[in-house]
Amino acid sequence: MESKVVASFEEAVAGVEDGSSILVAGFGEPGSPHNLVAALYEQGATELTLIANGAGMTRDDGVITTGNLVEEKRVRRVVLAFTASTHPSRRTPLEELNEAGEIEAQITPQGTLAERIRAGGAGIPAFFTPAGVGTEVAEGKEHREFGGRTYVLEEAIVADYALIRCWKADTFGNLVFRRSQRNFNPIMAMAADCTLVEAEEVVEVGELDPDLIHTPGIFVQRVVSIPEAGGILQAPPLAMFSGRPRS
Amino acid sequence: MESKVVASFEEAVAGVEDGSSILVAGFGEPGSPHNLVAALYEQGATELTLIANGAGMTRDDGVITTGNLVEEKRVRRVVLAFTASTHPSRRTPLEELNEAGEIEAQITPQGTLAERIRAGGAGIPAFFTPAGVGTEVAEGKEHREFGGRTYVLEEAIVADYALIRCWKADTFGNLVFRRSQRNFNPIMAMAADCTLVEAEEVVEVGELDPDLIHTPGIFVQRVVSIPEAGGILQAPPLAMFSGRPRS
Amino acid sequence: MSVEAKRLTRDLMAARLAAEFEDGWVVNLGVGMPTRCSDFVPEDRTIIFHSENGVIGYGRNATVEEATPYVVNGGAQPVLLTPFASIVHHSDAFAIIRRGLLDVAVLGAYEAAANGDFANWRISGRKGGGIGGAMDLAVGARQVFLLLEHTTRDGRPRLLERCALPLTAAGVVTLVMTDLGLFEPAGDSFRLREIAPGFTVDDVQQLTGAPVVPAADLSEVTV
Amino acid sequence: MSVEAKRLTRDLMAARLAAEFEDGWVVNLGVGMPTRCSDFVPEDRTIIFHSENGVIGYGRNATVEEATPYVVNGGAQPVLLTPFASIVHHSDAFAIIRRGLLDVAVLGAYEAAANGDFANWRISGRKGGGIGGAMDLAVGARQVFLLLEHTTRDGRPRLLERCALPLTAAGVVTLVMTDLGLFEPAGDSFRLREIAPGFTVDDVQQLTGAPVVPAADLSEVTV
Repeated sequence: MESKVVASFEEAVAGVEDGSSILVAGFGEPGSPHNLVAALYEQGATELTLIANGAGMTRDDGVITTGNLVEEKRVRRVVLAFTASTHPSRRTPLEELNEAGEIEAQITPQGTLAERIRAGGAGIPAFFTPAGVGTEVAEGKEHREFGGRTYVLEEAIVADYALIRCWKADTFGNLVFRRSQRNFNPIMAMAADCTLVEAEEVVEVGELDPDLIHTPGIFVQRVVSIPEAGGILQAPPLAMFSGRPRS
Repeated sequence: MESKVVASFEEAVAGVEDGSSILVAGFGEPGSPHNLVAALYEQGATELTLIANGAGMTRDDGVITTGNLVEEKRVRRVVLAFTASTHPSRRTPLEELNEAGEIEAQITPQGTLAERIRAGGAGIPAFFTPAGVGTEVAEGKEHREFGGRTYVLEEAIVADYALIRCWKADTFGNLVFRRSQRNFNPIMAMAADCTLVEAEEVVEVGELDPDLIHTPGIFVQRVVSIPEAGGILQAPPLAMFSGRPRS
Repeated sequence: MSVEAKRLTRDLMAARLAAEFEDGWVVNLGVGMPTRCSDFVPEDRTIIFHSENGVIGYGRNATVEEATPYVVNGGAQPVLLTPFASIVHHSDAFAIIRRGLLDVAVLGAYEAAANGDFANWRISGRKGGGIGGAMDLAVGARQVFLLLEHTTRDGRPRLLERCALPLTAAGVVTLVMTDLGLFEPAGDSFRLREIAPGFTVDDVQQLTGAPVVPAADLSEVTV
Repeated sequence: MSVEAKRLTRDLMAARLAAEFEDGWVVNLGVGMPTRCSDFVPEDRTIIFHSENGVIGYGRNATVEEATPYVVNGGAQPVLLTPFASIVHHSDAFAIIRRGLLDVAVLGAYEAAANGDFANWRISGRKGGGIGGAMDLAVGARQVFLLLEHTTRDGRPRLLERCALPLTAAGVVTLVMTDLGLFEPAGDSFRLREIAPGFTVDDVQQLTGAPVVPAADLSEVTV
């Protein structure tokens, strides 16, 4: 069987068309595919739809984020759990474009977002969930009672591409995530037609315990080894500590 | 934190009330909770609802199955992917009771069954699926088109108890399954109010890799060590080979 | 029908159908005859066998010595794992099916119809049945191949214009392998692509409940 | 208000709320002040901290030396794992929430209402917002505790009869910790259970947008 490993991040994102929909995994730093996002930024595709937890932030330490894609107006639509800062003093490029009506921003509760993606990856077109009932996000959606409780109908999300970061991958595309790295990665890998992976280490088939593999290789199309492709292994942490001095 | 380990299978099934709904995991031999099923058989609860892949077969090698519960009319309702034999020459107790109108037997496609259980475990009350559209099992159910394809609405399954078999458990109830043992076990563990586990080995907390745990302990109420409780570690295989002589 | 004509063996049928699998395909094999197919993959191809219980990437059936109680296929028979194997739970195994990742599902059947319908879950006159994963596989897989005996034990045809038994799925079957040949449902007839050695088209037609139309390049079944 | 009266520190607020957690509870801590609670669990109790990213069973916040890029809480801050920890993916993390396995979700808020409503996802006058996991947590957890400053930066009350901002969820809040005390939404008023040392009920009432009713056993906030 042919190996799914490609030599560079450029090669991994080659062919991403203008107008593509793209799932970008990660929650905070862990599991964020910084190298694939940077390669997509260089690649030039535009008119994108981004589906992620958030896509607001840009960084000043040289690390490219989806915020840069938004800032340069390469994104026409986002589906996120965070479309604006929760701090009054901060504003993101996304928020400014959204207020100017230059981007379509759909906000969705994070659990609903995760379940919509999981449903997309599972061939389930729609499901009922209790989250958001009685709030703005449920307005205009179908409501129904089950067992005396009210739920809202939400539709699945599928996408053309998923950008994934993992700990170990084999050449067949079987993936293992380490700790909090897992987050959205396995469900996004399921929901995309073409799943692109940056791996901290690539091993031969047979080296990963089948019981430990979090994402079967049949969901994966291309794999890049971060060290071999010369990528960023760990981005510098942002302000991640709670502020209490600890020692 | 208190250990969830109990000393015997009897103790594990103590308190199962008449009229309870019970998820029984397993697919073929792997992951089948033979010891808990036998203990439930001894325990005496009746008027049960059984949810499983199948519940038809009884065995003649002394191993108690859910078929024995059915045969002794302890079950008033089953939800299964197999309610009758697919071989004309075989007949099960379930089939005979079903034809006599003495049991309520709901048949559901296996993928729909798995997804209904997973939905129950995930707090999703209902979802649409393509399986069964245009067949008897979709009759009387709500149909709807998404993206030009027709789907049928299916409701979640939750239950009072789940009977689970695993490879390793820790005293907190974190579970690891080995190979095909996994099958229905993790989703059934999620969907029950009280999840009872027979483990081939019980270890201390901290001995299982958090990345390898298939079922978090928060889903588990009681754990029995099969060797310590003197249970059947492996039931004798039934006719499992394909019939082609191999050597 | 010549005196020496023998129907194809189960192994031959499985082997012929396995020869249809293309390199890299994801394939699910149903309970019964279909599970034999993983023993007959041509050596130049890698097939990713998927089973309902969550084993992705198993190989041939295990011998008695090789068998473990931990690795079984969708027919609950011991099989070997490939080096690229991974395991998921039952719900994710069917997620893979509905998501459309299976190139083919090979299923047994009681009846196959010329319009692509098939029936494999309820025996005539019985209450209840055994659906297993068939309905999910039938609507999820890109193609559905059937593997069944051409006639019932009492000689009635299983290949029909329309199914008499309750359907498993409508209009999904693309290839039918029986002990008399290889067929394609063609709407109102079955197109006969390959025929069991020693049988004539007329022999086959007499045992079939729908018109049989031989392909222009009709050949004998060989593996 | 006496000159020496000082509002409670963030650590004190977090510690007081953490003292409400009972042994064995499953607890989710929201972004911001709530994530501090895992640093203040009373020593005689084991709390199972759950986070949206799928970490089940983390402990206190990590020091700079202890931090790894692999283990973070729902606020993306480095934390330590407990020995009973396990990891699931995002969808299963929310399955746990909706399934009702959380004893409490501790959330930050812009506004808390006497009727148990709260608002924490959109700032007044802005388009868009940050829902995060709050709406799932608010409807899934058995109880919702809020941890917020009693007033805005410009001194307006955050505890109101009814929320002015778009709701995160209606009627779910059971306990509210502010830098002035510990409150229970009571329908049309807030029941004041504990008060920050040095403040009077009247002080608190003046900074609150709904009636404040002191509990019969009102005491000072202590940890």
